[in-house]
Amino acid sequence: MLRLEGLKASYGSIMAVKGIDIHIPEGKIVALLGSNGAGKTSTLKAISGVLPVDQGRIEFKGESLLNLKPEKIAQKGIVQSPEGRQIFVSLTVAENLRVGAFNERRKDIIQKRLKFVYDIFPRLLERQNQVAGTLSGGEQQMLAIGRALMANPEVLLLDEPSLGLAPLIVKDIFSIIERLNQQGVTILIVEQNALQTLKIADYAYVLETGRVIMQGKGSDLLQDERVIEAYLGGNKS
Amino acid sequence: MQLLKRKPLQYSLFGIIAIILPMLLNAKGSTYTLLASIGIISIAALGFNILLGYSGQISLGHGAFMGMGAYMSAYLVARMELPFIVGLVMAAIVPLLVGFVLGLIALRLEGHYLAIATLGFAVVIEEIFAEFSDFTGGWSGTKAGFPVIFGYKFSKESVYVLVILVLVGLMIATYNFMKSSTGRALIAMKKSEHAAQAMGVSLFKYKLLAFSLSTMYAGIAGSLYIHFFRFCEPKLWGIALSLDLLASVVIGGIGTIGGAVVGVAFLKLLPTFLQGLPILGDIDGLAFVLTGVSIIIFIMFYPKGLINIPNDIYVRFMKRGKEGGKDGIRVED
Amino acid sequence: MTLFFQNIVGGMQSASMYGLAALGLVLIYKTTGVINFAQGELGMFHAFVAAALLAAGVPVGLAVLVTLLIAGAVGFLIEWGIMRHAIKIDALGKMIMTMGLVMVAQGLAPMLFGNNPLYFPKLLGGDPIMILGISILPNTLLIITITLTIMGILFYILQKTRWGLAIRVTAENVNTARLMGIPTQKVSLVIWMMGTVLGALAAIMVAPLTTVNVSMMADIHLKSFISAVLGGFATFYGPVVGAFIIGMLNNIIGFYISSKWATAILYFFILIVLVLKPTGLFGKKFIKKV
Amino acid sequence: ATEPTNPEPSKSGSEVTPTAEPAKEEVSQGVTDTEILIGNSAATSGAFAPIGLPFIHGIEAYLESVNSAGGIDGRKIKFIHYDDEFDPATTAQYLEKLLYEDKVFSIVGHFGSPCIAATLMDLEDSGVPAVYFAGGVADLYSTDDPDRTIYPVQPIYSYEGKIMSAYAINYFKAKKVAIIYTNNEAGINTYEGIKEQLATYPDITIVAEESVSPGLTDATAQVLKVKEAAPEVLIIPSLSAELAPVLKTMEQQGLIGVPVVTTYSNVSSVFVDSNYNEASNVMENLYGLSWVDLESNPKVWDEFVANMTKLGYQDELNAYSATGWIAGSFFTEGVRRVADNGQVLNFKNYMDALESAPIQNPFGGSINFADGMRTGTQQMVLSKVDVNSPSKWVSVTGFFGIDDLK
Amino acid sequence: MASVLKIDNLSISFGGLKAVDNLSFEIEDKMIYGLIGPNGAGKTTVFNCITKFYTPNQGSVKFKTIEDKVVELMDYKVHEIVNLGLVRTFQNVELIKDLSIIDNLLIGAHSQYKSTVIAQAFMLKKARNEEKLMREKAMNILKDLGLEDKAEEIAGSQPYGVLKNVELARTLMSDPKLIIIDEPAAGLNETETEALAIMIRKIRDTYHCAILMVEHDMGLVMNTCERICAINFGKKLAEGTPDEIKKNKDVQEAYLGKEDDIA
Ligand SMILES: Nc1ncnc2c1ncn2[C@@H]1O[C@H](COP(=O)(O)OP(=O)(O)OP(=O)(O)O)[C@@H](O)[C@H]1O
Ligand SMILES: Nc1ncnc2c1ncn2[C@@H]1O[C@H](COP(=O)(O)OP(=O)(O)OP(=O)(O)O)[C@@H](O)[C@H]1O
Ligand SMILES: [Mg+2]
Ligand SMILES: [Mg+2]
Repeated sequence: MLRLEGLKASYGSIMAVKGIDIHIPEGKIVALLGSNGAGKTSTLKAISGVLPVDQGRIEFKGESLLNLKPEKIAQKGIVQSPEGRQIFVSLTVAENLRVGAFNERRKDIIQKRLKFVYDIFPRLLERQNQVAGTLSGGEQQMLAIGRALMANPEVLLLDEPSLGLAPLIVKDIFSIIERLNQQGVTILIVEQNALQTLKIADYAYVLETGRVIMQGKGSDLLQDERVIEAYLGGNKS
Repeated sequence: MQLLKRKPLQYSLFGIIAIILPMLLNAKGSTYTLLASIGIISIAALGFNILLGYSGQISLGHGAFMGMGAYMSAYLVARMELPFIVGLVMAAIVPLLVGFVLGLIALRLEGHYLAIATLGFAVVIEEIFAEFSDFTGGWSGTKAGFPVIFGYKFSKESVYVLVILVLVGLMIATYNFMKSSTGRALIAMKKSEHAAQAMGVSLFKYKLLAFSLSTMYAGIAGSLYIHFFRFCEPKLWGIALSLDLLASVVIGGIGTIGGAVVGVAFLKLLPTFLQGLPILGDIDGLAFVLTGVSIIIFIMFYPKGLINIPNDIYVRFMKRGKEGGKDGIRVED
Repeated sequence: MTLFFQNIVGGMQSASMYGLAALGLVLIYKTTGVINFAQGELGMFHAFVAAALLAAGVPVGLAVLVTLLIAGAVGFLIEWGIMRHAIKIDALGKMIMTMGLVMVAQGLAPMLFGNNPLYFPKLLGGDPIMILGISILPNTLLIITITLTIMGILFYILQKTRWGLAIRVTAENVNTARLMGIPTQKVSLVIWMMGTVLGALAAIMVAPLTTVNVSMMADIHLKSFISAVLGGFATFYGPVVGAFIIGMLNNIIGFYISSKWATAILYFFILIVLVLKPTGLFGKKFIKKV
Repeated sequence: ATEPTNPEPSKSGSEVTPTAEPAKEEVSQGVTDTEILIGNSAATSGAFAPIGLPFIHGIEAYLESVNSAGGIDGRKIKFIHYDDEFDPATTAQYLEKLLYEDKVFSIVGHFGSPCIAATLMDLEDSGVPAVYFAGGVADLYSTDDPDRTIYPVQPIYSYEGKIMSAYAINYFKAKKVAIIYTNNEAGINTYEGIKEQLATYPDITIVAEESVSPGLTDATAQVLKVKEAAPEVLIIPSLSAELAPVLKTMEQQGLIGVPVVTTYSNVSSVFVDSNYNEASNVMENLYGLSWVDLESNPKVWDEFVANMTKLGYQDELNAYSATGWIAGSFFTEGVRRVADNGQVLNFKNYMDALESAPIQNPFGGSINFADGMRTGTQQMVLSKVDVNSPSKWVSVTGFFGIDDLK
Repeated sequence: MASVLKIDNLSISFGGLKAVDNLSFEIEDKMIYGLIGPNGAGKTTVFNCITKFYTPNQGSVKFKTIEDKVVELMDYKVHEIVNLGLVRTFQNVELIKDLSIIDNLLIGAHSQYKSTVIAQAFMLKKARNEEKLMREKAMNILKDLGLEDKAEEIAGSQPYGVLKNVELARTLMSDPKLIIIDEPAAGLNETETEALAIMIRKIRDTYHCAILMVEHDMGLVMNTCERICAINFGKKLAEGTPDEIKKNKDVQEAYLGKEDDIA
């Protein structure tokens, strides 16, 4: 479905992604792990077209995404819930969600998606007319995910979706991701919560300073000594 | 070489070159006039940069403060026959006090709201300059002579030297306190008001400080202006001058000390340069259009300010050197 | 009392033009964060276009239409040729770039259209209508109607339509807006075109009150900026209300207090209002949550 | 008024300081066997371009007429011009350049009141004669200093104001006068002249004095005030940018039928062309002073048009280019007289020549610089709008000064 | 007062929403105290009330200052709080990205500078010495936290984890009695979170200050906090030791989920 080959991308003189190959098969959940500054977010940014690619290829259904504007990529169905939430702080919750479905004109479809999002995050329904900037941290995170869902993505890019969420909701989030996946959405997820992520991921890549240092089935990596030591902490079951 | 990395030394060196070079080259009188006017406006721009570059506020009324300094100085020196030094000091203090009071009132405002409030102030002041002709000469203008300090009568060239000395002195002083806790507080305030407050920075106090300091610089510049050009009238201190200060600072490099000077020099020299171009310069009005075009182009290519050109060249050719701050704010330069 | 209202009505005409220019200003500001300093001078340039067309024998209506089309094209060029490539430049830098545009417009106008002031007529002729002893020109009514209509349309577009949402979102965070599939470049292209057209329209309506000359828009532009600040940049009705306050107050002060000090008093009044309402009459201050 | 505390002349380029009286009869700076170099600094871009450019072009056109006829005494006149964008600091810089680096023989057509005022001291210090000032600064006209090298031609603001009053009282026989003036340097200075003169007449009342701010578009308050006061004559010494909206507001508010007197700079066909349609009723009663009479000198006018056209400035046949032409002619007259006397062309002889006899303005009237007289134009004619005449104005009086109008 | 912070009946509402509702708790000297609760429970709002970014509708917040004086925080302005010895970090790191890390620390010491603008402009001896002292202090703190080799790096170029630590280091510049930190582990992986836990304990032990922390990472909370207060809808749900909280049914239901899910 989505394939990155030899991808290199940089911020000015700082190279953040140093040639990675990643394959995201249709209908699967692929995870990107790695410590701070490994280049995970940069990879997502490159896919979405906000970080210019120096070298390499990004293909979606066999078609190159390079040189496409971010909005075009989003319109193709590759939608991101970005790092740092990036919600529109001066708009209301409902408006934020409406933006997510910008390219959908039919009112009934929008309503259906809205209902879907409100079902997942009842808190957003409660706050639909609150200005988004005044939401609590976790509420903002819900909004960011909800907004991405409103686009009805084919490929959903999630950058640390569980960040700032309460434990109960975190559990929910992972089950929602699985549910979405079962409905046919392909998912690329970046997470610090390696344990939970690997549990649901079909396949995972581990990045380190812009390179892939390990990859494998989610369940395999969960057993890998090095992964346990580096990302799951010493005392993990 | 290492020594040259120290900014105050760089500024001093700049000052020495600015003074010596015209002498060595046996510069013409008009060159001195040009350089002096760059130097004088630079002083005001330096102050303006404290306000805009370090505390993030826009004023469209700084021309009026420069005028206040000029009239104050002209009145005290030319009319009351007090020593020039007294005029210069009062030209610094009076705008500072007025700026302080205006700041007390207006600093609740931000962005273009503050810009318009200060603009309104400037319009009222211009009206007052025009009306109180006993003090300002009204529309007939006011006159003053070259300064006299301890019996030494300045000539055009020596006023220029004085201008450069004041400019360099202020550059160094500005650098020093921008590097100190005050400067860091201002920068913190510009970047994140919340963090600044949580660290104990009183927003109001520091906004007021930046505002009144910058009006003081404007006042000093005004005093030097009147004692170099020896004439001024109310129109001079209007919105055009304030906009020039704003443009200079942005073009030269926001939040940099050298940028203020570079920006002013750029805006002053550009028309002269373009008018002097063969053929193009002879077409009526074209130089003016090209000045506009150049401003657009230079900002496009040097959004962080012309002051960064040497650094950029250095980076390009040496393939090293640090990238500047991400959005153009650097404490140095 | 008649005189009082006559002053008010007189002020409404200019006020509408401040308002119209302010709408263009606010529109561009809301989407791009840029205060377009060239708003007035671009308008002036287009007034020259209209006057030149008229002088060349084009009928008034057609001249206006063609001019507005040209204004749209100029807006397109500014966005497409300049602003689009200035993504890395902050709003302040762009503001200075528009100051460069001022010089271009001011320099080009006399080069292309000569140094003489030109004539352009009212859009609507006709003798003053008397209402309760107050005389109003049909043209004044037309101008007021145009301004209020455009204000209403803009308000509707911004608050009620999908594209309005796109505009607001672009204004807030271009990069995220693009991530959400919003064609922000198209948005800002359209906005610059609309803004420039509004400026041109304002200038075309100013022309018959004075002449078409290089400095015809200087005062209007300044007043439109002040109107926007007085009314607050947050809404579209704010600036128009601000414009009407300024236009009318200017005459009331001029008539009842002093025409000499009218400007100073007006500014002083605005200073006071701003101190009491730091984001303008209808402004909202957005508080960032920590 | 304030006086300079330090009359020290500039020392810059002291070795090249031009001397007013060379020991032997040598030519002064800027003069060679084949050329006389003159120059000025004037705003020819930005908001002042519409005034500055035609003015400069008028000077060029006149000099072209002289040069193409072989120049004077074998010398052609070369004119250089710098664009100071109306910034006095830049004017100062260019003036210095002209005086000490380009070494011009004369500054001709120094431009813009604030720019003139800011550089007048430098100019006087230099000893270089300066002919024609495009601005009405009062300092140009002091008569207490006979050695002055300053030769103003255009009328002074306050003097023009006085003539306006004199005409208002004598021609219109008005007892009730209203004034609308622009709140800027030119406006206030003229306004003061108007008031000063009106005060000399018994039983005249000023029924309204209103001010408009530069660049306005609406003068309702001012016009209604004046309308209320019902004056017999209305004096508006504003430039076209302010006069136009005032007249149009008058039309709108029905203040019609009161004669309006305005300044000479509006007396041009361009002003009428660009405004008549929107204010025809008011403009039927619009009078303007002028110190040139383009109509009654068809020969001069034709020559002016021919030379302007030759240089490609045919679109700029307006009051500003005409004054440029006059500036050129006043300067050249001095050179001619020196040549006619067979004298060496230096500052002293040139200034003596200028002062030797009144100088004729090609478009009518004359100015006498004798004995330190520095009064600029003293006699002005009253014209009235007439859309049927080619220049859109016809004169309704002859040339009169204040004393003639007593 | 044995405790360093005592909150009584604190309430604030936004429109109709009671974000904090009659909340009371207190923190003893040198204690690491956790404030937990579901998203939107009002934790950040409590922080904002304590540090005066918000003005509560009612309630009192007593604080024992550096000089062991008990003051009512409601009487102070935002920027004065830090002088009393109470300093915070932010949920979204608020560092000055363009400045070096050490400069960011020096901003943290802002309230301790005593020399005037004039002294600073002319680099008088007093100002120079003061600056030198502060730099030394900042270096020491960076050393304590293992960040000394990053001192001159520009903050913006550093990874998130480092920035989190820098923000902590910055709080120490003001000699705090109480540091309040909002979600310090957000965005950190589990290994990094463990390092953070060590860091927090070390700060408490080295600098003898109390720490009030909001955090959703239960591993961190349960391992470091000595006492925990759980809130929901702005009201207190339970208070006690980590074990007590873990076992509390209300807390489990509202926030934690079943006990075996808790790490
Ligand atoms: N805007 C930027 N400008 C310059 N460098 C950047 C920028 N954003 C990220 N970097 C650098 O690029 C590298 C990769 O960053 P990236 O954000 O992709 O990491 P990450 O794996 O997402 O880390 P985290 O877990 O902290 O989110 C880091 O070294 C970072 O410092
Ligand atoms: N300024 C405000 N205006 C309106 N509602 C607000 C405002 N600030 C906070 N709220 C609401 O108050 C509630 C409490 O918010 P708070 O930020 O304190 O939650 P929190 O406990 O920190 O949650 P999280 O763990 O998600 O960060 C939230 O529902 C939020 O939407
Ligand atoms: Mg990341
Ligand atoms: Mg929170």
